[in-house]
Amino acid sequence: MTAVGGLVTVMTLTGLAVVLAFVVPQRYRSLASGGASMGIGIAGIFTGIAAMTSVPKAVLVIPIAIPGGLGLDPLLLSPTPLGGVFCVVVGAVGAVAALYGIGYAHGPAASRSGWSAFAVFLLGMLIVAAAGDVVSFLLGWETMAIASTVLLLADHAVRPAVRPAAVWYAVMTHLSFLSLATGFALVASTAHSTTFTQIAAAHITGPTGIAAFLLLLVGFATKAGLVPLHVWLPRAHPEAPSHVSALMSAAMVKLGVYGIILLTGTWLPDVSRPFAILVLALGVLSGAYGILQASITSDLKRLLAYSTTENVGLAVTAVGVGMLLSNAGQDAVAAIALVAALLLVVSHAAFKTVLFLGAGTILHATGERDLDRLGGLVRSHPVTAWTFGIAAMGAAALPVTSGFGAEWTLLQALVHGDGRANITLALALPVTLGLMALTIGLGLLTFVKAFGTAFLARPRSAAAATPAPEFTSMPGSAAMGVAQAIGALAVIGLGLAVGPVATGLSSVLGYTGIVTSELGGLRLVTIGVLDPYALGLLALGLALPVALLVLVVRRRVPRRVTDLAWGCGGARTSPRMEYTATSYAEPLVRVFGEALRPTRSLEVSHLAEDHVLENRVAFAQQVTDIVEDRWYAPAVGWLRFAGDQARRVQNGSIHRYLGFSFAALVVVLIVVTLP
Amino acid sequence: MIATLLVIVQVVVATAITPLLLGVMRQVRARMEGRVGPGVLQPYRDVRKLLAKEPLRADGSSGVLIAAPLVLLVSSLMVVALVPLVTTANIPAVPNDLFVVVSILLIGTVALALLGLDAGTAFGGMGSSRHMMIAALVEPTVLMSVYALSIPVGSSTLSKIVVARGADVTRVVTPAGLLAVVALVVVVLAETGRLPVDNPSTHLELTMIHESMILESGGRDLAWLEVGSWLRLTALLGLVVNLALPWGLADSAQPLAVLVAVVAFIVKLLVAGALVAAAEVFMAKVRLFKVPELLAGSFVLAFLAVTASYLAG
Amino acid sequence: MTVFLWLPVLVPTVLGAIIAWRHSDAFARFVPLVVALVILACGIALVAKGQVVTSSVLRADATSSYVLLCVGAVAVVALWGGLSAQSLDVRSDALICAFLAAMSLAVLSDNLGVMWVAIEATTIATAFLVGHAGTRGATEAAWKYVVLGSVGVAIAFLGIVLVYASSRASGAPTLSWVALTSGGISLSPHLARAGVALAVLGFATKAGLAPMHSWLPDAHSQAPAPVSGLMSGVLLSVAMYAILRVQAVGAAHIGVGLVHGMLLTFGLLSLAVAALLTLTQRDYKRLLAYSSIEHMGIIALGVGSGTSLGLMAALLHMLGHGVVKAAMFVVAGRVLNVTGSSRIASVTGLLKRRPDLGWPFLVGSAALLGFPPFVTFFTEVAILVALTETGLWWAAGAAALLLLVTFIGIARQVLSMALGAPDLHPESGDHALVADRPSRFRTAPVAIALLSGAAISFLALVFVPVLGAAAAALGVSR
Amino acid sequence: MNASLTSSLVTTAVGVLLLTAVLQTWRRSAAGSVRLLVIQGLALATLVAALGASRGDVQLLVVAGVVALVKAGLLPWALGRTATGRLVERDSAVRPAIGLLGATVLTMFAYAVSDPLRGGDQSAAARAIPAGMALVLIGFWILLTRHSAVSQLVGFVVLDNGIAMVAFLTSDGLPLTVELGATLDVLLVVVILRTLTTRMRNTHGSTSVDDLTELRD
Repeated sequence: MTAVGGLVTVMTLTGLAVVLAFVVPQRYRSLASGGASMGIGIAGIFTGIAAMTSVPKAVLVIPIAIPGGLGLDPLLLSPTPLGGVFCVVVGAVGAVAALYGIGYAHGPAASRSGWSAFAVFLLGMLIVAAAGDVVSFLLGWETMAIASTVLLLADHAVRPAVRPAAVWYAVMTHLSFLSLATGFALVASTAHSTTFTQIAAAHITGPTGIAAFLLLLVGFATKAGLVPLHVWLPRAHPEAPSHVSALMSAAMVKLGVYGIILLTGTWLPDVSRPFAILVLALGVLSGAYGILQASITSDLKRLLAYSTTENVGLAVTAVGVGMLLSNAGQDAVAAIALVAALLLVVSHAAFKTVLFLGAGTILHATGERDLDRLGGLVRSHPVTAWTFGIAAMGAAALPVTSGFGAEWTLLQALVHGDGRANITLALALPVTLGLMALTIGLGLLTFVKAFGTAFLARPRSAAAATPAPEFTSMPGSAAMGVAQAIGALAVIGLGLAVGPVATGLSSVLGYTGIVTSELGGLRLVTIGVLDPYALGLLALGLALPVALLVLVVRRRVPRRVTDLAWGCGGARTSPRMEYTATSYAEPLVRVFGEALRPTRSLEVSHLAEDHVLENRVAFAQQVTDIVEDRWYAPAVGWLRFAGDQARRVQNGSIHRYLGFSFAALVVVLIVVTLP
Repeated sequence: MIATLLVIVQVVVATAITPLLLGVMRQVRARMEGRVGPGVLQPYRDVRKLLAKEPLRADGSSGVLIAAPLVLLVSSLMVVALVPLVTTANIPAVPNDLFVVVSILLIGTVALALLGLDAGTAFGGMGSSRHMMIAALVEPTVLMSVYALSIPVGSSTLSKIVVARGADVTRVVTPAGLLAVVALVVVVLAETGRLPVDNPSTHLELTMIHESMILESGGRDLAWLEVGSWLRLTALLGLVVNLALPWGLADSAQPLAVLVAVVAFIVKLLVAGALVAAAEVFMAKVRLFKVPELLAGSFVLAFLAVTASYLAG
Repeated sequence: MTVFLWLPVLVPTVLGAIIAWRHSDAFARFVPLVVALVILACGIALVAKGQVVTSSVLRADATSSYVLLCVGAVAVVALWGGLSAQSLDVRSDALICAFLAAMSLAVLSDNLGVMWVAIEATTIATAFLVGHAGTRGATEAAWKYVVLGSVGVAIAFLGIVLVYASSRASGAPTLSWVALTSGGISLSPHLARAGVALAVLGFATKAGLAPMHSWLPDAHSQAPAPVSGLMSGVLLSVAMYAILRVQAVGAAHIGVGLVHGMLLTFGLLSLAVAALLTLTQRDYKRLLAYSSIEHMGIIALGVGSGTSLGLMAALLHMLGHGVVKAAMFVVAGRVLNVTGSSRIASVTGLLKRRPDLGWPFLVGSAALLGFPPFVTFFTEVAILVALTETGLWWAAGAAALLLLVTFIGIARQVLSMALGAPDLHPESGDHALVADRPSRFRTAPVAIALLSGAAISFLALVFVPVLGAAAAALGVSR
Repeated sequence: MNASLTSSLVTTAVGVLLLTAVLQTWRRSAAGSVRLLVIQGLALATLVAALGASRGDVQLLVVAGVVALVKAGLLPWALGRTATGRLVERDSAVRPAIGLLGATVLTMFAYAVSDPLRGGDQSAAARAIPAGMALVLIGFWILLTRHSAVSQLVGFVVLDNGIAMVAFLTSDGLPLTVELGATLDVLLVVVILRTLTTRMRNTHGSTSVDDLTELRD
């Protein structure tokens, strides 16, 4: 399949999915439309692979109603190899999410509009990844914005929180669009063309270039959910249906990274050079801040949303490191950093899909996404527990999952950057490494907490104690499990195949310093080797004697099951005695109190007859997003104030209105008489 | 092949010596506190006793109860195999890359933390939470200090670092090298649950970290946990010792060299263990929320080591 | 061909006169729609013909044919959608006919004076339509509309007088647009400058550009839905068309700097007014009115950019905005019918309670906010590009910022109306909610409008030559 | 008719127009303003007639007749019917002194901005252009400062008289069709506003535009 054929297939299937969503009766709608959506995803994968491998550039031209040749050319879809990577990511995530959705989607998410929007959402993302010019890029960008907003609205009638989430999401998305549109307008009018090849060929510099760079960076950073533009993520992801959250988090935000890579590497490389530190800082701070917020939240989907900020932050960190190193002339290491960025993108797509799907299953089974009210699901939901666990390992970057290989590559790039002759590098690299290490450490804690409190221990609420079964006789029930399993296999598979994957990605970027080692591992020439298979063999070799020992001992001393845990004498009392997700994070809230600024309240009410004896002590602690409180809340207040003040303009007095016209007349008369 | 052989020797020696190390440390401490002490071989007897005892499994706990101790044990064995203790040779496909070693250590950490959460007891959760917090906060120091050590060598492979330090004495005493090693010592104490971060011999529930996570384990489960944790101590302490005194390690399979290396390692390790134990006598466990200060301090040391390597090197 | 020139003016006049005279209700209801269809057909015919057609004072070139098509299309949507059970009375139907006739005349006349008369006639025709409800609010709105509109248009008249006076210098004074823009005539520069500026200022009042916009929210919110749709969808555009004509005169004699500067200023001011006043808006019909101000501001910016790209995008935006806005007013009118209140706070859960109203409302809002695949998306991008192309990056930046604020306002209000559980306001008469189920015949125009708002974007084969010719007719070529 | 007579007639008419406009800013009662409007209309008609006579332009003389009929007859009559109906409201937003001062300033402003418009033409007609502009601005001023609906109408008519004056002085009026159309439009606007005034009295109980503040944000 050529890339053009793939794109045409994608569009056809999108149309089919929409039509099916409208004509197929409710009972089979998810199957029909979801199946077509899977087809879109698979076609997207093929498109991407074709784009990554095909030498002649595929071009699909779609005319629009505004005449071309005036600085606004017709829509041009011509995926580059790099765009192909993102096509594959979007397609794969989309296919898995659609498969899951066949079983999961219910209520409004399975309505006509729900499935239509899902298909259109996929189409929009693929258009972005395949766009060859400004207008089609923006077209895809806004298509995915509107479609994802519709999807986000699914549960609006059930949960009032959906509306503010949707407003935040829509506004931040529009901020992203408008800054992109303005930035692109600047670039396009300087290059006298809207096609990306012409823009790249124009070698734009100067103040226009800087302004365009900053605008585009803001646009992409917003979509990528980087701090301080991340505020929509922790609101939108929890409220969307889970397969949609997966799609948003694992695929959509990646397009922000795609944009940043294109911006710094292809469109405005000369301008972005001095801003390497800015990009790096955005990435590093997003990583640390995102994971810190994730580690202390107890809402599972909010946790995953903040973790998305973290992971995208790491990918952008890699881009920033690559820029810095390339500025310093260390191109070989810079290439490794950029490959690490792509690896991080791919691996995050894999594990975050599974995590959100797992969260969806939990939500489906218990109606809860608050970790403080979950627990013990490993017994009723083994498949979800396994897949979620594997994905959590990926998120925590433990060997030999996908996340591990990616972060290892980035760390290698960091420590092999030579800061001896370059004061910027000498300071930036260690700081980056330190914050990144903190990020990794907190990530570990976060996912231990998420997995441990959701799946292990005892149920902390009635809903968690009696969850809906994992598999039912409903058609499509198996689809959820299969989708999660495919995702989990991908997490492991990407970890094991890190060599070929990294080699493929580096060839996309045109680098040669990364090869596949003899055993199929990843070799960074002159730097080091990471061989998951050999590591696995070593582990097996060491596990073998242990296993033998276990077998011997087990035969001699059998295990006894008791109905009581010890717990230092605290026998099986109420599950309220258990550590919850909130208590798990309590030490962190204390340690990072300065950065998190939790609000605490302590209410003590005394007995009526004796004011010394306490009747009831209520303690409440809340951690809000400090960026939101400090930056966004005042902005919202200011806007509201401005809106209120502006109402004076329209106060109903006809004299005031006439006064406006009169003033305009006087001004125009004066202007006219001026020479 | 030779390298593999050497690694096997290293694993066997280290595993065999580990209970002795603990025994020595406890005995030193007992004597300095004026107690008789159980003797240096007590840990061997403990392990044997635990293996013979019946393990319990509380209703409601999951497979983690059984799997986690084994995962900890295997991960610790892997660390022992990867870190240059007796030999600087390593299996070509699995170089003892620092980042790989750290992430394998983390697998053990995670296994322990999940074990703590598994039974759903208050103390298990508490221990798990604190354990993970310390692990998270230690992470920057670990990576930073070895980053500092890797800069002069241009590689994050531990054996290369040790070899390079051994080849050039001046490297050992550079400010950067010293700062990094001191930082690493703090890290090791935190990672292995020694004073002043955790008290391995405490029985006060509220101060426990490591102990509270393994409360529900008994019999062989507990044996795996104990051995696994001890092996971590051996590996990390051995690594620090070899970084500080990078001599005597075998890089070939000559029987004499290997013998010398084994003896040198045992001596260095036991002495270091005794020193740590002696130091612990004079120390109190710090409050949990003072631990971050300690770790921040060690992070600063490591950071200075890095910048010193760049700017002064 | 000249028949297509006369039909749009004569048919509404004659039919309007007939129904005003006969007072027969059954017949009258459908007359405005028939008239609209005639105008649309003539517009299509003229556009398809693609040549300049002249007859007496009437003249259709590419620009006027295109705008006539816009008038017809929007009128069809608004009037078809407005054929509700609570139809307007016969007098109103006659006035709508007069209104359409006046707009057709304004678009098709070659003479600036006649154009002015026709535009002033639109005020006269719509005055009682705005005040139709007879309530305090309606009377107030009508008063403000007529006073502010007439004063504004009077200023435009002054401008036209001055332009006419300036043409005396050439010996044969004329108001013919063709004569004024042809190279053969010379205008005295000072008078022409003042005349053009005042004419633009005056017509800008009618086009709803800030700071002369004040009548617009009142009038649009008080008029019956189809009339609001017509006013918002095309009356503003017709006024903008007048500005385009005057601008072309200016371009031919005194340069474009003054007019473009005015349009940029008005455009940005309009965006600012719309942005700030949508933020705390409490009435959804006013919200739509402010959105019209916003879109006229965008069009003004497109024209003010001075590039052919900007001009074509502005022309296309007129059509896209007009059709969608007419549909939106129709929907808003139905919402008002079923809820009995135009307060945003009193409408919730529209998607659940009345999906047949909620979805069009949401989709239409998306179109107004400039989401693809609606044509507004492409035109807004094109106008931003056009602005930066001529170095007006500051205007592009300010416009983007103001568009964001407008987005915040509109998105918040629209979502608060559309979303939510259906039973939040049980007291607000649920019986009314099921009473008015419009037939498929009356929901069709909204769907058609929204679909065509999207389809226009990709009808390159149709619109590229038309827009090119329209821009060329205004003297702006590639 | 000789040139000097034309010139003096034109000058006198212009003077009368300006004077009545200024007086209108001074008068408090709407009824008085309407009476002044009759004088203004007659002056305008005189001006047109003088111009027409001097050029021997019959068409212009017809226009003069129409102007006299509409501006001095129909419009004041339509306004007066409303004005006489129980209308003795104090309706100026500013004190008469300020109103007069404003008119003075606007007249000066009109002269300042109109001067370049003349482009060096020194004829009596051309020199009268600023007066026309002044009338426009004063009309606007009346609209701005008056509370009663009728006074606002008066302001609108003054403004329109100003425009007509500029039209006649600069170019002997517009083409007849346009001129008639424009006159008709203005007449209709005034009729509509008068109807609205009646309706306003019914709905609001007064004809003060200050009561029209229900529609606001």
